[in-house]
Amino acid sequence: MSSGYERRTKQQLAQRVAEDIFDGAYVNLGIGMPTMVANYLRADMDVLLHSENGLLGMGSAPPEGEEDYDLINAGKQPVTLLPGGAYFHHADSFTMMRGGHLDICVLGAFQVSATGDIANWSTGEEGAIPAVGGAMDLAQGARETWVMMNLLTRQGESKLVERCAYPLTGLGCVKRIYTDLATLECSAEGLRLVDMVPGLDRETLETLVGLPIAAARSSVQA
Amino acid sequence: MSSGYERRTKQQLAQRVAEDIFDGAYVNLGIGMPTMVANYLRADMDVLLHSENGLLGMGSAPPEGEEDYDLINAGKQPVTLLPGGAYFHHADSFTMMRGGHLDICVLGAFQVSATGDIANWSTGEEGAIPAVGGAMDLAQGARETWVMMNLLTRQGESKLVERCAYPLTGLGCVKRIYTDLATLECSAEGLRLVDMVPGLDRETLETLVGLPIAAARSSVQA
Amino acid sequence: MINKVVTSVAEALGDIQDGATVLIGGFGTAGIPNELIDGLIAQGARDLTVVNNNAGNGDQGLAALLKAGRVRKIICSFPRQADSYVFDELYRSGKLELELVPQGNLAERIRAAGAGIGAFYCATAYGTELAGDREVREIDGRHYVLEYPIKGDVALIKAESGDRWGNLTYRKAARNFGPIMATAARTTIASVYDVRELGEIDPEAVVTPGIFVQRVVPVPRSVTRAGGFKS
Amino acid sequence: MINKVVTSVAEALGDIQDGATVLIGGFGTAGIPNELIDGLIAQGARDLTVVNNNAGNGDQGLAALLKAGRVRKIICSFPRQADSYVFDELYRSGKLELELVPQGNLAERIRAAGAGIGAFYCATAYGTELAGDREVREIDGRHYVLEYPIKGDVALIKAESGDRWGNLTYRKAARNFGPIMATAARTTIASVYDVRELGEIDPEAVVTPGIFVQRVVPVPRSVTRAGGFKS
Repeated sequence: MSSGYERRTKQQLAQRVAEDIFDGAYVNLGIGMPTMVANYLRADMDVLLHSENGLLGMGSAPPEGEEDYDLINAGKQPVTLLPGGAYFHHADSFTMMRGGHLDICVLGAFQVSATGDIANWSTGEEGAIPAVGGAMDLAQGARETWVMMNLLTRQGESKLVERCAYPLTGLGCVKRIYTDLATLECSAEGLRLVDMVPGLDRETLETLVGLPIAAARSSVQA
Repeated sequence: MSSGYERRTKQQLAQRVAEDIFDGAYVNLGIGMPTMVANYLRADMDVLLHSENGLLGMGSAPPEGEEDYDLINAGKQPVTLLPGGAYFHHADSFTMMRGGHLDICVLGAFQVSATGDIANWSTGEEGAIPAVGGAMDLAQGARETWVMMNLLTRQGESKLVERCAYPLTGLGCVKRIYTDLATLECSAEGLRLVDMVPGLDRETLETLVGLPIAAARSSVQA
Repeated sequence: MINKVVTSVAEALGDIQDGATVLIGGFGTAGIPNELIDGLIAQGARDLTVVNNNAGNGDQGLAALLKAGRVRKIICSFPRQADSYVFDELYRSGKLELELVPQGNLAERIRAAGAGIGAFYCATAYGTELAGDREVREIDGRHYVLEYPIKGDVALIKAESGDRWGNLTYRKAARNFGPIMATAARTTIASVYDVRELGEIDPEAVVTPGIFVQRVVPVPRSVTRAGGFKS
Repeated sequence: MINKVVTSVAEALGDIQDGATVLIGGFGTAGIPNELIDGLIAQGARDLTVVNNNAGNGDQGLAALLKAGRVRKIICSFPRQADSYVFDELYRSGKLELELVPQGNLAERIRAAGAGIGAFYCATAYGTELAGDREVREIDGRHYVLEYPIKGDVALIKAESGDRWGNLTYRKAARNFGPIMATAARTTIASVYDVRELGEIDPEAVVTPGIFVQRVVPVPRSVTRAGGFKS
């Protein structure tokens, strides 16, 4: 499907998300691909990572052999705590998430609608074991919910849709969508372009997505 | 009004209440007369005193000159903290009070009804400055709410009534009433005697109160 | 870099607007952010709604703010004190609106604002005049009253130690409303006696994690003094 | 004298009844009260409702309790794990009822039970199938779903240190559900690695005050091990 443009790699996508995170931000990175964003945060900035299981000021993974399984992230992987970090219980942790205290959460998704609905917790498959964790709390609770995903499924279908077919995680709560091909904003008025990979144009992107996409607010080159 | 009996002094009344507090009890003693109960708790028992402003394991007043005004009780008087005590914030403190974790609270009252309604926060006087504090939380929240008061007003009227005339603090929440003349239980079925001062009989007590009082469950001497 | 430490009270309070709802910590003598209240008097914002457990005593602090005519409404549980004469006079003359709230409802409503709770049912005040015309519901055989959150534009609280990320600890019963008010305001300003380096506050003993605090103002240490409280 | 320290797990768990609702702490590898879960398996109570963030993994602990057929229903937020095969099979064969609850609702419903809240409105899950047929209300332009408390007959939690009055501290992210579950159960049983003398735990750093804890069981220290968690 690639013609004159190349997809962002996972690393490039993580880096693209990291670029938009401001100094001093309180951020929750969801399980899976969003976790990679931590690797691209600028060292001269203080970005405070929150983990739903009771950590603020989460640091990177410990060196091999120094894992402490009492100090894990939401994905149950060993992490560290920065000086200035804190431990707290689950009700306090979800107070941070649900009370509008996190500046940004970054979530993976199966589908996102043009108006910001998100589906990321269940494919609705018969017999599948369901699991929701903190996804619904984050989607509704953070000041800005960002989604990070490939724009198309392996079958080439757009994951950006007019209306989610999968069970919803939250309604109208996604502000930005970072994908391998483009970055977009969603709102009650629909999609707006933020940037694209070089060689891609808005008309081609609209064709891939199957939805109208307003031009970026000011001239943005990718 | 006294004939063949004598009223309990404040000290005797405080001692009478203290007698019924069991080893290991978590207790909140309200502002005013109930505070005196602390002086009569048996030294060989662990009774843990709670103060609404964030203390558990409250000790006695500090020696003169050693007051710390960051360590006060609900009546704003300096206190101490026992080894094994803890500090916590207001939401946690009221979780203890409202979530049924206190075994006993002892409150003063203007009036108590035979069915356990209590009025202790306002006389309803025109122009009076109202103040409620934690009284309503305690009355509703403790496992057992006890009232400690003189049975009669200075004018000789019973403070134990069929129906409170003063603004209510809580409905049907008082279990026991400790007074200068008698100890009584209240319930949906009305009053029942627990004990009386020597020389007083149930008929005289009923006359003073103006309400039927069932005999004590087993023979009790005062 | 996150540095929430500001060098002066005036700088910390500069942007408080007329009409703001200001949550002010403290219970009795303990935890009153005196320097911040004095700063608010100097700052000049008017038409304030103040949320505090009490309503000031003597001529200082909150009482002085009331006396200066800067408060439109006070939400509190226990305005009456032996020396609450400033409040008493304003209230009796109808110059100050009072919303009297049972103390546990005050605490829980503040926490609810911080935790994103839309409203909650609690048993306190059921059947009393303080339930007013609030919605009542029976749940599992018990009666409850519906209560709404109390959000602040600003919270002024007193802590013991803080760091540049805004982590706070408190001292004894001076903790009281501080930690929950910190969660409930858009801008939380904490006075501290000690500014610590990052990591000097034990992460197991942080009471208010920095996410709830926007500004930390060091003030000279002073001993908490007896107030005019009598019951 | 209050002495909540009991010498054996068996003694601590002796009175758990068939049909009980058991809150079990832990998130991932951290904070799982393994000794107490093993004790519950040995104790024999049946027809249990278990509240936990997960639904067991591998063959040990909660998974073993499920495998022994002792659990009727599980209330949790994230049952699916790389090695949650015991749960998966019981669930698929209809032998285990699942109430799937968003994690924040789980935490807040447990806290509500401890705090005497009858019910509360929260925004999480609004418009999703996990809101089910719950009551919905619009407050200040936002939609909320009505949620009820989750009370336990028993809570089994893992702490780090405790004293004979039941005061507890935790270790790092092993704190998770422990402090709120302690408030929400009639009988809270905590395993600890260290029994401290009264006063040895700093009163400013007590995480769970003893009023919320009925029994403290010392267990030999063991290092928390990696689990089979994969996302």
